[in-house]
Amino acid sequence: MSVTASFGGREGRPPLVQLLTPEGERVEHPDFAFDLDDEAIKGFYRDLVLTRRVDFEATALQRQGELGIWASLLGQEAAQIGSGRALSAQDYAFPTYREHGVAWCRGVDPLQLIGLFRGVDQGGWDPRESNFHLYTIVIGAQTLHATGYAMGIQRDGLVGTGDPRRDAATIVYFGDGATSQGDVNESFVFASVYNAPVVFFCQNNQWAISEPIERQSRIPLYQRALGFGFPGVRVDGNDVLACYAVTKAALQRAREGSGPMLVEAFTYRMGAHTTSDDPTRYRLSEELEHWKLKDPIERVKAYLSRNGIVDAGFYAGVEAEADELAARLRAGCLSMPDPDPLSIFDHVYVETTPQLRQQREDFAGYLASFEGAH
Amino acid sequence: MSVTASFGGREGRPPLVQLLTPEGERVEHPDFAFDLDDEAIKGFYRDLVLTRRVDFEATALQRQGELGIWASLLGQEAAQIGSGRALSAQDYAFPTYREHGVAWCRGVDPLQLIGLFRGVDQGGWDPRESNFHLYTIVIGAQTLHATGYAMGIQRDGLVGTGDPRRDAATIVYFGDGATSQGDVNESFVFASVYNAPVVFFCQNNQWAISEPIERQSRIPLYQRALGFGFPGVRVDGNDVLACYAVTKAALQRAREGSGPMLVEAFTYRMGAHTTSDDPTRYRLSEELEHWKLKDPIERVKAYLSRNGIVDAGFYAGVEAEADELAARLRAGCLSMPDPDPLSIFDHVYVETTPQLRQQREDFAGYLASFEGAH
Amino acid sequence: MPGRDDAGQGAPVTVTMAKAINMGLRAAMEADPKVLVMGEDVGKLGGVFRVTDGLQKDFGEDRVIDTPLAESGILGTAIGLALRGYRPVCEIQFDGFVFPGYDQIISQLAKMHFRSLGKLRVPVVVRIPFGGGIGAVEHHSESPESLFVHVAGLKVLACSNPVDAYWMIQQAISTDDPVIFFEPKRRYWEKAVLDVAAGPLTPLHAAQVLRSGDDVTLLCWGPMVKTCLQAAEVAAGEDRSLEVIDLRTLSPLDLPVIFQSVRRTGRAVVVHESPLTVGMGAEIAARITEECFYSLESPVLRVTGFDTPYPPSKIEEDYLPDLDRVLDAVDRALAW
Amino acid sequence: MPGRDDAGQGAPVTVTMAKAINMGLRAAMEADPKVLVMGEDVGKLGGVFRVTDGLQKDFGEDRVIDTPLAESGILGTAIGLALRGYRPVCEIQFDGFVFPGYDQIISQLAKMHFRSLGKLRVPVVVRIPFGGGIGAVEHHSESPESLFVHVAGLKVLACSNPVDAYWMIQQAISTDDPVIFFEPKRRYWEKAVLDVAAGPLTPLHAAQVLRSGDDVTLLCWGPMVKTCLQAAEVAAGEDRSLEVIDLRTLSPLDLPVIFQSVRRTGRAVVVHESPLTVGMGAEIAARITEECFYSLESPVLRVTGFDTPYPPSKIEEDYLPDLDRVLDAVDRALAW
Ligand SMILES: Cc1ncc(C[n+]2csc(CCOP(=O)(O)OP(=O)(O)O)c2C)c(N)n1
Ligand SMILES: Cc1ncc(C[n+]2csc(CCOP(=O)(O)OP(=O)(O)O)c2C)c(N)n1
Ligand SMILES: [Mg+2]
Ligand SMILES: [Mg+2]
Repeated sequence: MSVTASFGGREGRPPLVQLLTPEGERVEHPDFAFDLDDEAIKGFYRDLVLTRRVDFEATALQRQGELGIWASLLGQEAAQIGSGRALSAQDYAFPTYREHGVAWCRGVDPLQLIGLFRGVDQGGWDPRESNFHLYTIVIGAQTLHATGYAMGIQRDGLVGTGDPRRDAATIVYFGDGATSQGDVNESFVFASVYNAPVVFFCQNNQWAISEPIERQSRIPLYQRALGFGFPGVRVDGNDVLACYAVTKAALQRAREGSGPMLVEAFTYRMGAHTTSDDPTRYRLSEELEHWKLKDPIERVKAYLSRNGIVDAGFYAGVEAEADELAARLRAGCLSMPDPDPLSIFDHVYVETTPQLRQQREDFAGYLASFEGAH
Repeated sequence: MSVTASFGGREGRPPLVQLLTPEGERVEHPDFAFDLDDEAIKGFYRDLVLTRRVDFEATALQRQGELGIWASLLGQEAAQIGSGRALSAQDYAFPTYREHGVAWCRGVDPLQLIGLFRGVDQGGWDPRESNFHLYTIVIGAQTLHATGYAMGIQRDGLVGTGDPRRDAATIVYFGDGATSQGDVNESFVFASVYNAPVVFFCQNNQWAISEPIERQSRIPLYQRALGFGFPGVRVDGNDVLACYAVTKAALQRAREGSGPMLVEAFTYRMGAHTTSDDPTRYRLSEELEHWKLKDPIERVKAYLSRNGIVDAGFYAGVEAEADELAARLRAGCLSMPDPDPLSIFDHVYVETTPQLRQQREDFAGYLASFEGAH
Repeated sequence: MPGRDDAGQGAPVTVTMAKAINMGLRAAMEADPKVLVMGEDVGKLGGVFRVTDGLQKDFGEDRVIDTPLAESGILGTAIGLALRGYRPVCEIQFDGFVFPGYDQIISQLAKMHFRSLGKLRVPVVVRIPFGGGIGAVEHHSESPESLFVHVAGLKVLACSNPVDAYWMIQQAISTDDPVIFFEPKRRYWEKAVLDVAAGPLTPLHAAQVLRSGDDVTLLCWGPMVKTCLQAAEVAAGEDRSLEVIDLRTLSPLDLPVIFQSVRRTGRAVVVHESPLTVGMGAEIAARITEECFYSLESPVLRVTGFDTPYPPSKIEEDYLPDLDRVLDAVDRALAW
Repeated sequence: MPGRDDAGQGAPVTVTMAKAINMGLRAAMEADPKVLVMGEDVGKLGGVFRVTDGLQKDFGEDRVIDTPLAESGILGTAIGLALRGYRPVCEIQFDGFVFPGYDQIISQLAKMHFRSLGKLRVPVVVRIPFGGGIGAVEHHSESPESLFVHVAGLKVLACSNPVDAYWMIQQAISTDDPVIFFEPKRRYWEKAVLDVAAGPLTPLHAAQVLRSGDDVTLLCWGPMVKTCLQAAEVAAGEDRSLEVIDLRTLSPLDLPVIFQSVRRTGRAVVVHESPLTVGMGAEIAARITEECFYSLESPVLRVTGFDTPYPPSKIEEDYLPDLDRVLDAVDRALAW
């Protein structure tokens, strides 16, 4: 594979890496090939459908007042599953608040995500187990963490050893809006200067809440990388095969010691920014209709059906699995206990302070005083 | 003139705009022409020499304990005079702490600069009079101010009117190190998105204190602009003619409404970072020797002499003027009164607060109590 | 001056605080063409709290600016615009997102006037929805006021009700000093009758005694004002007379009003959401103690958020000072 | 453990504070290969104050990292390195330059452990040379400690002398919580005899009574410790017995030591360089008043920088609390 800055051709329409058309046809790309078989594509299909179902169920739970808020990934499933499945076990991923599909690939129980948005915790999974960091809400901040973590991998001697089970990289997710943040650009500087093994995975869903991409950049985002001296590539973010292939190549490149790369997954936020948002205030429904034709799941289904790879039973099986998952999540959500009020004082420090211990005691006493009153 | 992104050719050696060689020979460039006459070049020579003399005198004053610190511009005179002389009266310049040459072009009395480094104030000149902002010490912060100011010019309707006495732009100075700061990159985003009339003038003197340029970027800095969708150009920062021509073109472009441009003036910090610095700890003296051959003043002198434009009397005249200036600065510095201690409380607010008034009164009383004790 | 859509010409209207600030912004923009509104999503969306609703439609994209997603950029360009003679009002989307722009506030905005020996003015208003109580996720419920009050060169305000909010935002915009303007987000939807014809009743940097009392002085601002008024109401039923002062201005503090009250009551409780340590309560307590030492029957007590991050929303109510915790402190003060 | 060049194996040496911290860093790096040093100019130059002098030469560029000029980048990548198991010690070149990285400290570093329910640890040390008195230009003389103490999740230290500095930096590095480590830059060149064999005399989060006295307690840290000791010396000549406590740890505060002293003396003066309003003095005064209400003969007084930016260096001495202003406050406390 050759990944060079030449992907960043600046003339004409920005090149878009695509391996599966919206109609479900496989196409070739000179630089990126999909190296898995149809079994894998079936697996992707399952991932996509289950992820979307997680999203639907969580949205429903929010509507019913069970979650404070939910950030839907509707439309971005392919970008997340494709990139998520490209990761090796030893790679480490840094998400935003919307990477439910990547979480899925990393083995994080979706119930944990639901817990966060329900407000029982701020991230209940163990990032050290899943190699999937906690959600980061401050836009862009995690790009520096990913870069630093990648610098740590370098220092551990786990770049370019040639052993695919040892060489590691980080991947960091962020949105189109995030590219305007100082932190993201600083992470490009650090990653480039130190040649850190980090893949910058930007899901350009074309909106930052109500702001269209034009409010962040007047050129395609993947070209930002050129200004920092590393390659950028735009991939069809609704094409799970292309997202997989490009991310895998970028990770491989990073693990080998060739440094960072920016992957811009060109996609579309089909839903609202979050359940608190009302996109009718700022965008036309035609845009959504247009993007529905590019639905990331439909095209995989079309491929699988058209080529007779699966039968109706397969779809029914996945559907049943999705129903089961949704039911489990709903039940799990509804039975999720509220945290102990006194847990406010836990984990502020590794080693707590006398003052905090005192505050905890005082508050415990205060709470107890009400129990007497019952 | 055509200023396009094509200046940012990424292959091979970065192109360098040069109009006057180190040997003092005029050369042509396809895109940038020097449009002034030899009289102007004589003026530049005077500017260069006087600016350098300001710098020498200030350095001497610092050595003698009269200034707390001084940031020398030695070696960067051409970048500053060339760009400074390209400004129209209505343009507004935002400097770092090292732009003594630009200050000179804007009519700021060097004594004001000396006052700042002496510690009598934090900038005594009136930026509204000189259209030269106060020195900004926090690296990169001023790039956003310049962009905002340029957005103000847009809102004033003073871009693209076609009237050269009205159309205005801002220019903002920063160093190679500064390009790593989030603020600088955010200013690139804002300027690009709003197409603001701002020229980003980066003096790449190849060092950020002890850190060589490789610690900030692995590609030439002018290429950073490409990542943000506006042109960047590298100019020989020791060539006053080229700096003038390129800056003027960039400003003109901005004033016409064609948006921002990045000018990287490739130069060299011939002195220490500041008088507090000891460059022998981190760089080789050969490097300095090499750059002495490219001295920004020598080449203008060579041009003027070689072409018989001036005689010895001209040089003597400038020298005498420099002596006079140095003497005035020295005398001015030595006779500069310390500020009134109570001025600490002035100008914290436009409208002061009762608490601050009280603090002032208390402190006045406290100071007075000592007077009684004498 | 009055907002035109809803307020008509001076007829009193019932408005939420969000709407009142919206009307105040509109009035300021009508009164002075140099006033700009800028921030993330302030345009078509009208801000995530709809505080800038309709402004871009009426004043155009040049005056109501949807910015790139970069807080330092917003604040830094606002400074530049102010240097050019504009009066930018920046919206920070949530309290927790002001910190990427903190440097521009601390080192540039706050110091520009001082640095220039008074020659430059940067009349920028930074609007920050603050505080918890809306069940949000992390970073959406911070109370960082003391991080700004500590910084010389800034003026810091916190509104607590629609009427004040309407006037205070306009007064803030017409102030030549930079102003950090805190809006208690969980009170955005509280309503009051606003009579724009009545004019501002209170000068900008004045505290306001909202309820008189003799036993203990409650000092509060922003979201805690309602809480304290409720506490005073309950206390009244138990024959305790609490004085409630809405500080409104945190920098400068309106100390005379505070001192006068505490000299009379002999007891004070400061109530705020932000963590205890080096919070505003510390400053207010220290000032009162210095000034009213011999009047104090008990130390000034503080009812505050804990010295922890804001917890997940399911236990946020335990973190936030509420009526009971205020009354508990009142009891302690009286029993001292 | 001991620095090898100068300290030999345990022989007491006379060192400056800058050198002592250098030795402490070296000892920490020798003891634990995960310890990294990073920042602007920390490599060949050894930092602008030479605190990291020689470390890159001996530990290599991978462990002593000259970073791009970006504070948020330094702190953000340090967090990432810490997540990977490293223990980065970040140098912020001057106090005024920490603010571009403030967000990473406040919203990430301070909260990562809490957010993860204790699963993640980010043992990052942020070294900040702080305070005035070296005749520097703007932004080179800030005292922002209260802006960090207010933030839950951070531990905050300030050293005042070479011996403490040597041990405290090592203790800070071995702490699993993030630590903001303030170094009083104008004391970098003060000397003391350091006996590395003696071991740390004081636990990390403990204040230290440096001079006992009965009349007034002086509370101070960092650069003001020397000032207060001098004041106590002068006061002794006037038959006033001042107790001087070097707080050393600002978050958490070592309150028992403070209370014990003030209960005895009945009077306290807090001395710090940073502005008065919502400074550390406020918190300390509020705590003392709450805890020692009936022991206090006078309100806790505060001798601090003014509520202004640090002024130009020619009048900086007027801004900084000095011996006379401390004694003046002592007089006022005694005359209350
Ligand atoms: C520093 C910061 N500023 C503002 C916000 C509020 N906010 C949350 S999401 C968002 C838009 C993000 O857009 P983008 O980066 O494109 O990601 P997307 O939500 O589209 O996935 C904003 C402004 C934030 N979380 N952090
Ligand atoms: C935010 C910030 N961090 C650190 C510093 C300290 N500092 C002053 S100048 C300098 C190097 C600047 O290098 P460069 O941008 O190349 O400009 P030059 O001094 O070479 O002109 C540094 C690190 C600062 N002033 N501001
Ligand atoms: Mg987006
Ligand atoms: Mg430089």
